[in-house]
Amino acid sequence: MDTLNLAQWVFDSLTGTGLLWLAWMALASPQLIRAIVIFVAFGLLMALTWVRLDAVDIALAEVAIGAGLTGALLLAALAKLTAAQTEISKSDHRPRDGRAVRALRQLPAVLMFLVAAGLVYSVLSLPPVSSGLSVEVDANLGTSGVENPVTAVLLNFRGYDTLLEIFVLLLALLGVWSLGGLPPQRVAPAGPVLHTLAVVLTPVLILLAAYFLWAGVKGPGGAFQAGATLGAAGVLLQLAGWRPGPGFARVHWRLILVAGPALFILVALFTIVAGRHLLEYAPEHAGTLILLLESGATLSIGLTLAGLFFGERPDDGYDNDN
Amino acid sequence: MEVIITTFPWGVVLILVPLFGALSCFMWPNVARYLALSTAFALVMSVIALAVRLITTGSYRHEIGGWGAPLGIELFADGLSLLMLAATAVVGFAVTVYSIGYFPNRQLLRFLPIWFLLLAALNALFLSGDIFNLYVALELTGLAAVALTAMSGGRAALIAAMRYLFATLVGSMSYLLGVVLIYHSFGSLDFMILAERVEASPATWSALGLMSIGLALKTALFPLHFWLPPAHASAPAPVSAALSGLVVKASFYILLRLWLEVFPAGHSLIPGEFLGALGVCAIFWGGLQALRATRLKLLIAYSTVMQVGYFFLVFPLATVVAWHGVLFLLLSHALAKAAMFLAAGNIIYFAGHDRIVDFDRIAQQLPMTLAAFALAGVCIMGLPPGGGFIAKWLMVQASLESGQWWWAAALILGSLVAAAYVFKVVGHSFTQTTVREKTNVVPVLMEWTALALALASVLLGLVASWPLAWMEIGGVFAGVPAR
Amino acid sequence: MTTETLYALVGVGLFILGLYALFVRANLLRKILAANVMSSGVFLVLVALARRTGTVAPDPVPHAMVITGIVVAVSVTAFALILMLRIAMKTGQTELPDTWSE
Amino acid sequence: MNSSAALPLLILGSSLLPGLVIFFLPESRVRTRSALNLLGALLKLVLVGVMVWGVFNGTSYETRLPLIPGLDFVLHADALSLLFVTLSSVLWLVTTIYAIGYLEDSPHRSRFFGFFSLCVTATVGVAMAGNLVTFLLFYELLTLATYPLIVHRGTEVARLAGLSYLRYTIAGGALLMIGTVWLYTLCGTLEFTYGGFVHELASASTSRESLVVIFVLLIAGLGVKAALVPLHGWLPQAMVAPAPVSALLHAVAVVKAGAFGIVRVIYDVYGIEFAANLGVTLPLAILAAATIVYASVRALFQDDLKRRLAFSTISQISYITLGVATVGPIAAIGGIVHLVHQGLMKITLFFCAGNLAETLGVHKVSEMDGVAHRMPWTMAAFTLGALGMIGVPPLAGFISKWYLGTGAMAAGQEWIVAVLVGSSVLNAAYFLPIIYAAWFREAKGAWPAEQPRGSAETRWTLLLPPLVTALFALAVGLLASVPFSPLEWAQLIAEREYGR
Repeated sequence: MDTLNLAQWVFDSLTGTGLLWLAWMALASPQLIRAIVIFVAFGLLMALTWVRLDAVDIALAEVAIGAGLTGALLLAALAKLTAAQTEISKSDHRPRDGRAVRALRQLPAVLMFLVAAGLVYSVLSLPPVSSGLSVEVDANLGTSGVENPVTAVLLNFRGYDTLLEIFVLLLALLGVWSLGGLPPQRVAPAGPVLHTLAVVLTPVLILLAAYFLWAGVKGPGGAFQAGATLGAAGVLLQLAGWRPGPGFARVHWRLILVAGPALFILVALFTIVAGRHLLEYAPEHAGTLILLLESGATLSIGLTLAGLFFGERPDDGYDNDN
Repeated sequence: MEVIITTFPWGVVLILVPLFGALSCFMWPNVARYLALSTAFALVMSVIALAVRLITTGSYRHEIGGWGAPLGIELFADGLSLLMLAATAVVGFAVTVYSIGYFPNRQLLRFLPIWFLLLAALNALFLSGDIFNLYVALELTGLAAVALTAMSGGRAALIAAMRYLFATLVGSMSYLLGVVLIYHSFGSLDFMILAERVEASPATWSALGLMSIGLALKTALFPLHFWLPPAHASAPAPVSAALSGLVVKASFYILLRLWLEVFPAGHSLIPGEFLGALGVCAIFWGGLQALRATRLKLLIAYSTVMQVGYFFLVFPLATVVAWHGVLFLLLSHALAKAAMFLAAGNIIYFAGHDRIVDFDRIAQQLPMTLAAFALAGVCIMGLPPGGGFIAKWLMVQASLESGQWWWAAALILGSLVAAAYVFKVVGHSFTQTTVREKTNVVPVLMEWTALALALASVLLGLVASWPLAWMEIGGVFAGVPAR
Repeated sequence: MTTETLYALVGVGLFILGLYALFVRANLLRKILAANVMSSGVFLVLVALARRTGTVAPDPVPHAMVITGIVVAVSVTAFALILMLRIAMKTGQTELPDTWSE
Repeated sequence: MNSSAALPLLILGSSLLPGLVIFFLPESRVRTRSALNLLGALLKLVLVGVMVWGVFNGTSYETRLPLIPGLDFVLHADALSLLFVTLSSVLWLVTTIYAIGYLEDSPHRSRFFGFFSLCVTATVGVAMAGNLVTFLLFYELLTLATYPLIVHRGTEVARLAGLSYLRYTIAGGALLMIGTVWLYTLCGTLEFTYGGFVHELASASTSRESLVVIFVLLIAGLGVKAALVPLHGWLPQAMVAPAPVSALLHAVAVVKAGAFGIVRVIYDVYGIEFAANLGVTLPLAILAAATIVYASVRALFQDDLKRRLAFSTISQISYITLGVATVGPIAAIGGIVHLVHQGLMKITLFFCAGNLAETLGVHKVSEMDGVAHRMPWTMAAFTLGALGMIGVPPLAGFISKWYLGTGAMAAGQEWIVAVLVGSSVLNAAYFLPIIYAAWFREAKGAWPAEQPRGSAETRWTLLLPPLVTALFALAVGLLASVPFSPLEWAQLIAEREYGR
């Protein structure tokens, strides 16, 4: 609601322009590798923007997931593409001409312009002040079991969304596996720098994850950020040359993968059997339950993200039985 | 006992059971098929219990976390959700049973967890009373559907899945932006609260436009249907059955809810006539493409494009009778289309291909499968006693009552086209030839499943008064003109 | 113009950019990038407008929604990338053919 | 549900259930299948007998189940439905016996008899339907159940004939449906009522034009099955079906259902007076007359025996339409009674044609020289049927034509008499040469495909049915004034419809 003083105005317009420019560059640059690097930069600028918008929780998630993991995923994918020596189309503009076709190609742009105009008008016409649900959140924060309102929303007020969300993550991994994953890659042994980095950073990341998990109760942080950090540790290990053994996705790994979702389901069942509403915690147990749920979720998210980066279908033993 | 049935939150069970099923099938692959059957059976039982509850005590809301709207999320079960949940449970059960015969063990173990996540997502979607929660459920549905589409790993399937993924992503993003505008205009995500607060404004128009387009894309309304035929034609047959039978309806269901409850008439920049006109285009485009198709699964997929067109006729008609008709169509189409795809699956399993001209060699060996296809076809083309007949009757009645005879004309012409493509297939199955190809023995259970679904879709017309009465639970049509 | 509106408009811009690129770009990797830009745009609108509470603290509900959204986005991206790689392995192409057939 | 509500359902079930069971019987279970068929047919006959007796004693039978809000699924027994039900159950029994013999050793018999039973179920449903929507339901079911019978032989010709049949009937069904729904939106009910319901219920604001349009839609939809020219194209093509199917199609099921529907619409939906008032009966009568003449002329030039019979059917079935469209009770009697008479005569003719084809391989009129010497019983039955068609007294056809003619005179529509006379001359022109050739010419040589001769001229299952139906055709003419005769019954119906 603050009107802009000059410094803020300069900062905001620079950030805004920067975001749009980076996005455009990422989508338009002729080389894919450049596009990805720019996209990572875009993610970092997004993180900065989140901080500017008083959304430190999101900034953390963005750095870890949006810029970090997504960037790693994109780079890894590009590397595999190149390794597979597929003909990557150099240009996105296909050699197909004719005046009518060219005119037709302007159609999306025109359409987009119209949609944009409508949206801009709608955004500008929104009421200048709207408290949303902040009043309700504040009023009930005391009985939610945590002090960070975002965590309270995520795991208590709208814990059901999070329940489904965790399954989306698991689903992505199941989907990757059902595709048959990728054929095992020959990875060159990591250089000494990367190796040392991995050895040093992995414990740090694990500690950081634990911190995020703990901090999420009071301030910025929580299961998603913690899980993403764990996932980053997993990615780092893989970059350093570590491969999951053949037992990956056998029972104990599977157990970690489902720990988060399963805990959620168990708590949900428990609340129902106890005659409460779904995921309705008694205020005195809320804090403990949330921490329990978050711990499970952190582990699962971390392992799932690492598994998604791995991309190969583990030997899960399905091929052998029956 | 009765108290338990009428007070227990069965809707929650419908969400938790398949989630649990997914996890347990993933954890214990050795017993996955038994877990799968029990899960599917439990779903059917829970829907029956929910139906008993709703019929005896009316619609109900369940405040998740005990917070209640606007802070928390509420589940909402009324006649409309019951109808969709019932279709999901029945088709879900059939597909589960069928898949156990259809997939080799290795594929089955990968299929089952994703499949139950899809069922959970659908159930969650049909029960949700919160527009953001619907987004999450939509994403879960979409991702599961894409993953299942790509399962076979063939070239066509992978490409189709990729297209499908982009379509579903754009659809959900568009929907989500609509949710954002709504939330920031009216400060709530709950259907009931929004229904009271929503008023006309540029943001409302944009939101409704974004949400409608996003959902129409996911429902594959012409001309946004491009992704559907390849996806539904190249997915494994049980998956196609679920995609055409259930998934397409999920996004349409949200659209119905939005139009019925959140946005009263006049708040839309998209007139119902426009959606209806697109529906008519879908009917004829889908119908003609189905007529041209030489592969059975592609034919069935285009038939879905066509049927989706019928759904959208409800927007210009917008009377209680029209709503009844379209909802009944949703139900009967779910059963019939699933039956058709399962029948197609049997044929592919048997012969290794689904070229329609070669059916004479197949039909003689698989009479039950062809019977299933033909019966489901009766329902699809709207002939009695199929459920499609009742739906067609109600929709024609609605259009004649409101004086908009042209929709009725489109409906009737469309059903003639449908008859043409159904009989194109059936006609080939009576000609006599000897089997030449190498064939596989189709498990009896697969044939029976397809036939049972087809029979259900046909007999639905005879018990139409029940679902039509259930639709009224909760008074969802209270604001809709009678004629 | 307030900060909220400015960032919300940037969000709209990102949404449109992403959507446009998703339409016109043929390369699958770039389409995936475009989808990510699109979702970032939506999230930005959501969070920027959450500051209009009239108090210092922004509305936390959109923040929670975006955190969930980011997780969904990364899951979908990971899946999409593997799907793309499978297609590349099958067809040797990173574009979808204009017409589809067996 | 009490017995009076259950009886109509039982009558349906007596053919439906055997049919469903037969679908799942292995081909080799010949005896079980035949037993089921005959048991069902006999049971149906007994149940119909019970119903006739009950109605005679004042019981009213009605089954009513909710279909959609405001519309019920209704089966009931009034005089008109009993007439049709009785006809179809009697002829079903006979045709079943015939079909068992005819299809001996041919493939796909379970499929055939399954659909055969469904077909009769649908016909009985059409007969007992208590409102237009129930009628529509069974009418469409009939389309679906007969299609597999038409394509039964599995040849490419059969497939194309089946497609042609579907094109006509499904389009017709669609028209009928539009008309029905439209009528429902105007009147709010579709219950068949003596004297019609349209004139009472159509609100004052309802324009006469829309009622005329609805009438046209309904008649067009029904006219397809009743083979009114120019909607008759499917019928000659459908001749590729096996003989029992043709017999069923022409005498009992499809064609008859169309004609029966026209009777229902004119009498119990619009009401004869209101229909005449709307000015729709005269065009219909003219159309029927045109059909009679046109099809008779076409029949003259057919060498294929079954095709000649098919055109004869198109012509004869329109007598029914003509009878009800001639506004007057006496002509009405002629039309209604022809429902039964045409059925008995035409089924005889088709049985005989089937016998000739099956026993001797004779399909063409030109091959029939001297055939009566080889198959005297068959040709005797054929002769009875043909003479009846021409209208020779005291056979069944004479009664129909007599009432039609006197009715037309009474109604002041003398032109109809001219049509009748002309048509009878044409009937004679295409039937008498056959009879002459069969009895009085010498056989040209060996028969095209003669089956080894047994003790009789052909299998008894093939011989008995035409003899029985021929005797019926003779009896209903001779005993026309006996109580419970079709004529008496038709008089009863006409009295009710004309409110006397």
